[in-house]
Amino acid sequence: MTETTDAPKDILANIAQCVQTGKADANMNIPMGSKGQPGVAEWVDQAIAKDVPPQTILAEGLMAGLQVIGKKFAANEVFIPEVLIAARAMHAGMNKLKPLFAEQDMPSRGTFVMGTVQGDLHDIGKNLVCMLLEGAGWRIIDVGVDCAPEKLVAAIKEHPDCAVGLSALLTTTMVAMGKAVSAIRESFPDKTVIVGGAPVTEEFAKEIGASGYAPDPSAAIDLLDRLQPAA
Amino acid sequence: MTETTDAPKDILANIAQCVQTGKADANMNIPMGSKGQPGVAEWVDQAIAKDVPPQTILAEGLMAGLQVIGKKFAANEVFIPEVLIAARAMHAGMNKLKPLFAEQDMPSRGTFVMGTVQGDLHDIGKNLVCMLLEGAGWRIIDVGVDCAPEKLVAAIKEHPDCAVGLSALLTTTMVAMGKAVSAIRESFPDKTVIVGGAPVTEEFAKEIGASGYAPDPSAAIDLLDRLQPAA
Amino acid sequence: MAVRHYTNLTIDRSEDLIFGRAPHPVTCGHDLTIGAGTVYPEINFTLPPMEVTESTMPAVLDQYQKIIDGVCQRAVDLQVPGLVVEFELLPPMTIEPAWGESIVALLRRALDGYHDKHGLKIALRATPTDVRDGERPVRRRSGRYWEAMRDSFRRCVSAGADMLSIESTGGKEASDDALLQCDLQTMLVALGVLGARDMAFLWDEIGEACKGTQCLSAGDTACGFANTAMVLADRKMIPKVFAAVVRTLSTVRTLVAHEHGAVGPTKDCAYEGPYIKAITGVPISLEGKSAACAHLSSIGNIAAATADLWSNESVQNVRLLGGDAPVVSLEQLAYDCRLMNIAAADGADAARMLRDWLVRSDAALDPQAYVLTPDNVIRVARAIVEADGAFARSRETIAVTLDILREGATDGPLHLNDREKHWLDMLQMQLEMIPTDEEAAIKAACLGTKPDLVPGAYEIDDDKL
Amino acid sequence: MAVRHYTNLTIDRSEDLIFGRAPHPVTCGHDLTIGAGTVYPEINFTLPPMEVTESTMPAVLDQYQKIIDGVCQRAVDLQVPGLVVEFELLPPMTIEPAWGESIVALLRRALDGYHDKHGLKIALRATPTDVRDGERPVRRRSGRYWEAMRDSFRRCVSAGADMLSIESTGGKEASDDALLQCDLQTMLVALGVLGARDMAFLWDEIGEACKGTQCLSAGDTACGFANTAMVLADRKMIPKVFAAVVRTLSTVRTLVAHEHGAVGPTKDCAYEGPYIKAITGVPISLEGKSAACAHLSSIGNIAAATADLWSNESVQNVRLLGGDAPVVSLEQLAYDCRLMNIAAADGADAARMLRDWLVRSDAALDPQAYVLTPDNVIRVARAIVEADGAFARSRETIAVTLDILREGATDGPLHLNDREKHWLDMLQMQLEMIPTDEEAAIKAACLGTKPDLVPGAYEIDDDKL
Ligand code: B12
Ligand code: B12
Repeated sequence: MTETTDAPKDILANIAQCVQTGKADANMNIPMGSKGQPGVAEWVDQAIAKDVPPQTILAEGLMAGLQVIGKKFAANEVFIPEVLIAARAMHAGMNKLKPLFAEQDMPSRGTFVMGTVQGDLHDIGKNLVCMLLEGAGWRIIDVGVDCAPEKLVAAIKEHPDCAVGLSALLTTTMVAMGKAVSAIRESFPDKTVIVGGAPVTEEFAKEIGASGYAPDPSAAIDLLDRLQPAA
Repeated sequence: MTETTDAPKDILANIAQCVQTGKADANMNIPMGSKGQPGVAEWVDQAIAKDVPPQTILAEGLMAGLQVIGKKFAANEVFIPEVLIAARAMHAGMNKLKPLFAEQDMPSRGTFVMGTVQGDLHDIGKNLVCMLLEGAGWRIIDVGVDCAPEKLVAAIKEHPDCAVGLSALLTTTMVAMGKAVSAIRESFPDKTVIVGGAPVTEEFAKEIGASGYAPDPSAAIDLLDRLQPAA
Repeated sequence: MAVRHYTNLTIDRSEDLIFGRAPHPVTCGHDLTIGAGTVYPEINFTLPPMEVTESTMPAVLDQYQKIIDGVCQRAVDLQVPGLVVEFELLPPMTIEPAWGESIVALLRRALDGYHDKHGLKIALRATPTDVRDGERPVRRRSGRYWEAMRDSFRRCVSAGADMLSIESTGGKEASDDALLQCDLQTMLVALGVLGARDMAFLWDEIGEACKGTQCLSAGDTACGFANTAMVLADRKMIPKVFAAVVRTLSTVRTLVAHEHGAVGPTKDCAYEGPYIKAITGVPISLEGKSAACAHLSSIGNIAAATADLWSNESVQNVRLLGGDAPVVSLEQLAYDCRLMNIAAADGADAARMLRDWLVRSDAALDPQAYVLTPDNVIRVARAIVEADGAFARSRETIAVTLDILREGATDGPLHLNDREKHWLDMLQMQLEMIPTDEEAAIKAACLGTKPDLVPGAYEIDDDKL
Repeated sequence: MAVRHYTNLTIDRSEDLIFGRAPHPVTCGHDLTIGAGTVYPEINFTLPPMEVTESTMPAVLDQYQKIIDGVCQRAVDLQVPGLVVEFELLPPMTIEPAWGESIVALLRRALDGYHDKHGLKIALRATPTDVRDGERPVRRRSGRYWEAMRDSFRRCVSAGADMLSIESTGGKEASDDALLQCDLQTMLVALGVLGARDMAFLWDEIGEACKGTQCLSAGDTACGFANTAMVLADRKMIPKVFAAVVRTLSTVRTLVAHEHGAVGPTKDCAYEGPYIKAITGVPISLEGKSAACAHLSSIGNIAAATADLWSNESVQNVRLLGGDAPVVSLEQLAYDCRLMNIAAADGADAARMLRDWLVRSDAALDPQAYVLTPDNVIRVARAIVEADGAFARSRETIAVTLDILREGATDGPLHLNDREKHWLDMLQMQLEMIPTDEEAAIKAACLGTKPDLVPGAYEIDDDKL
């Protein structure tokens, strides 16, 4: 862990570091033997006390930490449970920040509506994509599995500026994916709709009129950056 | 070999039989030891002498014989060389009949224009299809390998009532097959165009707007009977 | 239905655990005896991208007709000594049981034809889908999805299936998250409590459907648990040591099918099959390198070491340069089987030599392979039969598996990198924290936080959560 | 270039003809030594349905990039001891040599990267297409297609290929029809005269292109002849005994590459490889069951018996359930190789035991397999080296092959049905009618009736036709 000083820069670094190790708060004994030492929650409190703007804490502390983990995951240097623990630690910090953002939502990279298509119950892949997109700053609206096109369209209506992700794992639900894209395009012709899942390919994505395909979460992050650049 | 009588019925049966064994004429020693015995040529002469109409000799003698072989080939009961020999024997008979059909062409089931698509030099499959379609009564116009769309269109212009067959063996020339179909459709929107070759599938045929797909020559014969029934 | 308790191993010497031979062979279909000395291919296939609806059913049937003709013709050409065909229903074919039934009937006719014409020894396995989680929370023992499954069992049998199998998912409401978190405690409860209880219920029903028919109550697989773990480990998302533990642990659950009457052959994707074979003596189906079309794995050869049927798991009907993918798969399986059978024809020692090469080629490279060596299979299987009840067995299985892995990595040939070793320690710690008492373990697994779980579906009172 | 004449066998005992070991190993690429005891996978792949044109080249490159990354990553994951990657150019990539070159360069970079990062032992084979029959009649030694080929050889080498191969087709102008007619006389002339003469010309050129570079002049294959026969026989279109004779006969032609400097490894689809190995001692690449994706065959196991590289021939880049097809193939090859290498690790006797199982599993079931047993390989190879010149060798090869088949079917284990036996007799009769004098045989083959054949391309005077 970074040397503890009071400089806001160092506090932010400590937040990022604690997110990475998954140390949510002082009570936690992860990493082993760290019980009693400050975690994400405590460092965020300190940052707030030092008047570090909440946007900065979010971006340069919490998100920065999770992004390091996301990159390590993409490089096969950490496992999912380690990402999950980091995500949980990040949430501990987010909970502290929420009140400071007053009424309006937490600032985010954008809203991402994600679901597994109709007839398909596979969701492990979808959930991973959601988790890592969240780490990249996206606000996630997970509409679950077995999503009829109407359900997707309804969710998009609620979040008109969103980007959309669809997952399919069965050859026989790839057709449902095509139908979902068509249904979305009917109401939202220019919507960014990205697709994925084991049987899905770049060519198939083109065929059904999706905006893009990504083989894994980190490629999905890059793809969205290309298709719908941050404001 | 059938017992030799003079009844036209028996003569036709003998013609068919000799086509099957590949015995083109008396000179030939196939089957072994048959040298000196009458072959297709001699039996056709006899039939003509007995005033059997040439159409009947063609249909019930020569074609009937080759069709038996074609069916046996489809059922894996004879090999290609045996089909080739039969085809040669049939041609020996056809040569005798040709003068009798005066100016007009030999009667046929229809004209079939066949080629391997541009960029593709595989022709063994194509040739087999041609050979067995000929046995089924089609008049064959083989436009060869590496056929540019223009070449196909030109051949069709010469034989406006024809059906068309296209062959492709490479994944990278399947695209050329699609282009060939489009080019043909532009000039002849309703033309029967059937496709085949190892990488080609029913679905692909639909995708490129072909009239049908057949996996082998005998299926091709059936397919053409469905798509373009005999008058 | 009478429940059989296994307290001893049926195969207790690793020398006797070998491909092609099971103590309790089964006969089914057209003259096919499985486990009596010959390894047969088991061919599987599925649809290419297309919908399954009322209106596409003719096209669906057409697909299956073409697949089965291609596969059977190739089997005849290659002179296979026998063949098992598996038809794994897709969800809509189970939800509308008449659709699955019509496909079973089509396949049955084709198989009969090839048997009659060519004397092909052949049998048909039907595997309805566990669709109970189509509605959530998951009721498991009631509701329209469960009724559809029961109907599907009966229709598959009456349409001519020779073996009935399923990839059941009882306990999945708790396991999906647990897998991602590498949470051993919850995995134990998901498999050793929830899964085991659901299996008892389900396999009694399957036994009923098969009773008095030509159809064998065959076997299950913990695919939705252990193979999910395998795929995740293969993608480097979870540690391989964890996947190895989930694998052995899953044996306890799958064994329940056999306690409730299943006679084998087990399902191909059940890599817990070898343990089941050692315990029960039933013939097993397995898949490895020639199932790479369905999933990559690190047990491509070792999986064959004890197989009685050798499968490709599944391949969609797409055209490859050599032919349609199911035909290509059949050919690969046929040659794999030829090699095993010709070695076995040279006697038991020869067969064992080939087996040991299959084992040694993979065992040191991956913990999931290492737990499948015949010695380790016997050791795990013995720990299972020596414990009493699914919960205790599960705990013992984890303990012995961790021992095996640690010994293998310390004194043995098993290569583990530092991250894997770290996780081995983590898992040991987790094990030590799991209560030894079933009720306490259930409580500790926080099942109340699982939104899809209905405690009553697993005979758990709400106040025991 | 100096021509080497083989008058003795390099391997003259069938015991010594075995997978993984060649008397003259070669080293190339990144630390890869082939034939020195380890069998390595050789992975091949091709494009899915798509065009190759100027405007699609970026998409083509993208395909190859994704394929090579997937394949190499899996090779690392499976800890293969080494890997050969073959890039078989498609016709437009040879006709426009810069396109093929850019793909070789891309692959080279990828291979270097995986070697540097993971220590993967790896080498790249490039196989330009024989596009000379793009214009007909076929000039062979001049014209824009031949110039493109020469340019392609040089560009592939300079872009980083470690081995250069080709599937050359000299003689095909006569052989296509001869195959369908089962015309042995014309096949002999096509392979033993036309093919052999073209090979001498072509392999001198390839030797030139490799001289002084990192690139090995590797080897050729009679694919366009013998594998066409194999595919036709497999579809029951021509007799298998004829395909078996065409196979052994093709050895004489392919051997010419080695007389003109080729050092191996031979091309994967050259099932004449075992004979070449016995004669020359060069390492060979072969393909069998795990090449079913590219073509079905009746030699799925026996092909592995003597292989130094083990290949999938070719698979298009389509998505299967388990991953992209090239990755799936790589995995299958890797496990096949593991089994062979682990057996070999137990010593020569153990390796031979596995070899003999591979042999016996196929040998009796098909004449094309039967001619590949090590004993028969040595017998055929000996007949070849004992005769002088390609024409005489060809005649001897046919004679000894027919003897082998007849003896096998009469006193030996070979099963032939009546139609095959009938054709065996027909072939014997045909052989006896072939003139023993080369010029007479050429005349008798009626080459003048072959519309695409240019006699000068084969050093035949028009009046000798
Ligand atoms: C786990 C699993 C299950 C679990 C699912 C658990 C769950 N909660 O999701 C259970 C057991 C429930 C299950 C059920 C079934 N399954 Co299933 N299952 C699998 C398995 C083994 C792994 C899938 C997985 O989780 N992979 C790990 C994740 C991380 O990878 P992923 O999903 O590919 O996602 C990654 C990428 O694709 C991408 N991604 C995914 N979605 C998206 C979306 C976007 C927008 C983007 C950008 C990226 C992206 O990012 C993810 C992370 O890298 C696959 C095998 C395989 N080869 O895929 C079979 C498989 C998909 N299942 C199959 C089948 C047949 C079924 C069943 C019908 C029954 C059965 N016999 O198992 C039922 C169907 C249920 C239904 N109605 O959907 C077949 C499909 C065959 C076919 N015809 O297509 C497969 C291929 C197995 C096989 N080889 O036969 N299955
Ligand atoms: C023989 C052969 C050759 C011979 C061709 C000889 C000739 N005169 O045709 C030669 C050696 C010249 C050759 C060359 C090449 N070939 Co080639 N060849 C083959 C092989 C081994 C068999 C093809 C064959 O003749 N089959 C027998 C016939 C009877 O079957 P068929 O063609 O499928 O036809 C049947 C049906 O499909 C149907 N049918 C066919 N056409 C039609 C049309 C209609 C209308 C209908 C209804 C039915 C129909 O009926 C036929 C009879 O049943 C295939 C392997 C394979 N698995 O197919 C490779 C194969 C097609 N070739 C291949 C390749 C790569 C090539 C080459 C590029 C170089 C090379 N390395 O060999 C060049 C390309 C030349 C070019 N520009 O086209 C690859 C293709 C890969 C890809 N990307 O698609 C294959 C698949 C080999 C492989 N596994 O890698 N080849």
